[in-house]
Amino acid sequence: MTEPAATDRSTISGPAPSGPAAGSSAGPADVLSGVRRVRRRDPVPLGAGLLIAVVGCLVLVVMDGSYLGLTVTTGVGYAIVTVGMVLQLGYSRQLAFSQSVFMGVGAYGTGVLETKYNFSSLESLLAVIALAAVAALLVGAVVTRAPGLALALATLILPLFIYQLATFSSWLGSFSGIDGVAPFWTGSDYTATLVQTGIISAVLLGLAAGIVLRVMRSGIGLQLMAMADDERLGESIGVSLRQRRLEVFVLGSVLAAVGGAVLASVQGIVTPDVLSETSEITLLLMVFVAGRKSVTGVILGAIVIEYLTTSTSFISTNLGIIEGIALLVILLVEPDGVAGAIDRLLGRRTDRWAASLQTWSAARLGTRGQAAQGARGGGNGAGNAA
Amino acid sequence: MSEFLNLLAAGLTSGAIYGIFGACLAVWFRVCNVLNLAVGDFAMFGAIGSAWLVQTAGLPFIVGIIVVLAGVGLTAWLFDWVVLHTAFDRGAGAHGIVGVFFYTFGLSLVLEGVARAMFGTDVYGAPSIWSGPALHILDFHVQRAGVLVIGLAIVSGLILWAYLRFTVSGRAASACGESVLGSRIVGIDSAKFRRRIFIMTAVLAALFGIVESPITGYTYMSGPTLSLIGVVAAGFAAFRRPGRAVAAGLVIGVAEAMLGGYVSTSYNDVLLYAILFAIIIFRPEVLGLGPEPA
Amino acid sequence: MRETPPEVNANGSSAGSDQPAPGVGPAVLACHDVTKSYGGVLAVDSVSLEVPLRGLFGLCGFNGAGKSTLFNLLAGSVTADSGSVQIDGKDATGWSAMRRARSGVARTWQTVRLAHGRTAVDNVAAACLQNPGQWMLASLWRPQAAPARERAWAALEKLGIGHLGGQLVDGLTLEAQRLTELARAIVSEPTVLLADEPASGLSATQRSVLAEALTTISEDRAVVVVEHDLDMLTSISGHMWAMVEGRLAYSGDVETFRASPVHARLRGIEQA
Amino acid sequence: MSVSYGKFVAVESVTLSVGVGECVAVIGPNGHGKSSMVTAVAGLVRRGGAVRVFGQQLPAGSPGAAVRAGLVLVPERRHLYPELTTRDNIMLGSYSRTRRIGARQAWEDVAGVLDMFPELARLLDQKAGTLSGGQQQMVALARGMAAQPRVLLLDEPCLGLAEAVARRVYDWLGEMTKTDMTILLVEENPVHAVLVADRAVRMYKGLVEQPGVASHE
Repeated sequence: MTEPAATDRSTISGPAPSGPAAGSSAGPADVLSGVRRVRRRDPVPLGAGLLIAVVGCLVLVVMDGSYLGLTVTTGVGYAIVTVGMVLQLGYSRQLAFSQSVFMGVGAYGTGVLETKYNFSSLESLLAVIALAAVAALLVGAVVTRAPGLALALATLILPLFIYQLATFSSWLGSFSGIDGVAPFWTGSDYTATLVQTGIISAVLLGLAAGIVLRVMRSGIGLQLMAMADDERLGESIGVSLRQRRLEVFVLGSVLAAVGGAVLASVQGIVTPDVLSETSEITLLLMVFVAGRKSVTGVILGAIVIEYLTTSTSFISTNLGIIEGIALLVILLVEPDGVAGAIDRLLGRRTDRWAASLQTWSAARLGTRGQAAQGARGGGNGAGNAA
Repeated sequence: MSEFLNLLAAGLTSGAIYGIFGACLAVWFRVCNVLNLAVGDFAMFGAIGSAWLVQTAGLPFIVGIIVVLAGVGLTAWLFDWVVLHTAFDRGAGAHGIVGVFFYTFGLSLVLEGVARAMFGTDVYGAPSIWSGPALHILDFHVQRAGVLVIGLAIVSGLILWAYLRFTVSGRAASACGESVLGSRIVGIDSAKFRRRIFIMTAVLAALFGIVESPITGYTYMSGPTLSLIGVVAAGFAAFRRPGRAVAAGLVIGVAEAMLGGYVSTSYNDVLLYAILFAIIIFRPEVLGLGPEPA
Repeated sequence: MRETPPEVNANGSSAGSDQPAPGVGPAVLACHDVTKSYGGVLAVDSVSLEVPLRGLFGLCGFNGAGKSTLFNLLAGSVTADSGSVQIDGKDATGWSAMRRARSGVARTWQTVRLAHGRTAVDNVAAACLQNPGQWMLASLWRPQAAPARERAWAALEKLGIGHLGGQLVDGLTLEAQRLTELARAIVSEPTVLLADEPASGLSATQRSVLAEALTTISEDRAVVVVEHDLDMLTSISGHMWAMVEGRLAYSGDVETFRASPVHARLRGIEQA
Repeated sequence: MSVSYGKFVAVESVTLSVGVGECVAVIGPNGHGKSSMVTAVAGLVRRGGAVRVFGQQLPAGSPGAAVRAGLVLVPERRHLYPELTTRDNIMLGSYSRTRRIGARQAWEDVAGVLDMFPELARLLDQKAGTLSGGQQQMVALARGMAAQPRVLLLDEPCLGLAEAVARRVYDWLGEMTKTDMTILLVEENPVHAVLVADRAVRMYKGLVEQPGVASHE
């Protein structure tokens, strides 16, 4: 319905004037958004993930098995799930409510394999990843064919019956769940065990974050960006929607399962609570409040919210109110969450520098452009730059 | 025979719960294409609020009911004014599929948190409106509250159906959901319909909570489960037909009870959810969930 | 080779000519008798046309004459009720939009379609991965992004907006957004570009910049341009098609087109 | 009056007055603000400046007030209610009057509107979404007429219609110009516009250009 503007600007150099009037004499001071640094090389593989893993390990070692350490380790488990959700919900805008189900696959898978089949922690982790991948492929092959709203509704129903299946299955320990899951890395005493398991969890989190960041920054990430905004646009530039939707669903689900395995291993027990809608609600809050497009944001968000949930302060009693209001405020004010708000605040400050940055980059790129065009006689005038 | 009748009675009672929440969700979804995931929390508030006012604050039962219903209505109005108005009339904030789920989801969390802060974590049941021993009609054993529950569900389903089917206002309400621009050009105030029906369904849900809670008992966490049950019933009624949602709810309830009684109690819901899951995935267009227009 | 047979327009007068198209070589994109109806209305009514190897081709007609639907049928975002589509001589009737895009059919839309909150170069780079069907996990060791961005820069520079590549698309002028879309369309070196009203909403000066860009692009591929501005269209294209009520009412060179009754109708009052 | 979407100015301080009973066509190429202008006049988008109907100023942002003042828009692409029946669609046109005239009268008025569109009589109980494009356009016009407009805004009434159907729409419009109804017609195709309009103005780049040439006599 909206008709394109009938505006009159005679040159193509420079950014858009932000003023409403057509042809207004807008100078470079009106720059709406700053020039972003453009990557000319692919980022160092998994560098960010490595950083996260190292920081996580250091934090856990410093805490040395305190109660806070246990909370943070549990938070790390949730963070692995939410990192997957950044790719799925935030970056690719695939709204699915199935993460708690796959978290359950991970947790129950670990529990069953370790207690009933005597798998070691490593074996069971690998087996759980394979199991979750197969399950996600089967479920995803069906649900990712559905259009957006149907996918969301179908996956909203999924936790209902999976929860019922788990609670009625005596093999899965019905309501009491499975007890006696071994920690990832048993140490000499409780404290050492907790720290060591925490370190493994932090490494897994770093790995997850590294994978997700790497995918988002790759060419595939560019494709996801295009199709998330506009599926028809995605198709028209050669993106296979079905393949990408399924891959996103599977990767998100597998990371959820890994997170579930971490939770099982840290807590030593798996209960049907992990499958309940409450656990899905918690995950969604972590993602939406912290910022559904920011990997760093959701990692911190998961750990902070997990801390708030378990701490016995005023906050934990009134958690629902605080979370709910935070969610509503964020949806209304800044749909990209706290991370988005921080980004915007920083961006605003950066904009003051934008004008000078602009001139600089225009001059630099303009020169480059002219060089490139020199061979062809430079028809269209990249010389408009600067 | 008596077993069958008792299963039928139990099924109808639980089916009424499905039906009424389905109807509340469906009628509002029809008007503004947003799912009310807080509808169960309104019911919880009605039940626990009235129980608390009567048992702890010592108000007369009728006064308690009126105060709670007024409070729920006011809350709904406030939420519409602060959140929905900002989001849908002024165009601020998140939209699209996120808006379909998450605004009311936020409300649900707030209501849950408020209920916990005000009433604690105990199980509450509002006093029975119609107390007395269970009724025996032939071999048919049914609790009095159950009769009220079934009656309320059927009556409200019929009223909503008739409203949408026969009144000009009902047509206008449907038109809002069909085409916002199309409704605005003939002078229909779509925001007004959204607000009124939201408040109306909130109060209805609260009333239902008061009537039903003597049977099951509510805690502050009961809301989301009831809302999801409503989504299931509404799903079987193409998400937009409140009358059919009540009917679907009753059928679901009876089918579940029969399955539980004659086959197995373990997996009676699983089958139901699996069927709905299959419908949503394989025939989304039947439910009006086709691909969004390009 | 022959162009589409002359069609009879609604006024009953014969329009069009038998001249071969100005391009050379076989058709890279062709359709035969494609028909599409929506709710009982024929949007496109047995249209046949062939797009030769290179050159700039104009497609005109009133709103609702079926131009955009024809583009959708050619690009595969809509499937035809009947008729066939060929790409490079191969039958592509059942191909998806994705497969047609990968086979060299690029397009733009009437409205600007860019991914918001991202830079122009990212928007363009998304369209030119070396291996667009790569498995997601393979991107961990072969991310493809850097070479794609290099190509994107080159495409942007070719259209004269290389200096804007690092900016967020939301902050660009409409003209720069249109040029970014064109860059995205040509960055994968397609054989055909279908441009739907690429100059809609632009001023006369901006239109001439865009016209120049389209001409540059058409030097080594076929470009079909839908446009309401007949002055612009006739000045840049070598061959014209006109659609009236879902049918192809004219096909021939520009000179003949200027004298045709279809042209007079499209011009409206001045000639009325 | 002016209209802007964000930082884009779609209509720039347009002044246009239409006399009672006149039919004015707004012509000009796509994307130059024609539709934006009429949707703003009808109060559907935010606008600067003032709109007066019979001397009465319309409050901005209230399409309901515009309809009550007798100014009715038949929008581009019709915007019907596809899941409701033809009868419901037409009846809802009189929605802003129902409080005054009562529901029974609203239903009965449908019959009055049908006199103008006899071909809709047999389609009354069909869902509007299942009608053909031409029939849907008729329903949209009938819905507009059910509001009993004194000023009718028509936005591209023949978009996507076959020539024969478009001619029927224009025949009907020709009839309407003989009444004392005021009509503002947005049309891309000047040949169509000339058929019915008393005069035409051309919009270009968000501005109304000086009085056009059209005259059908």
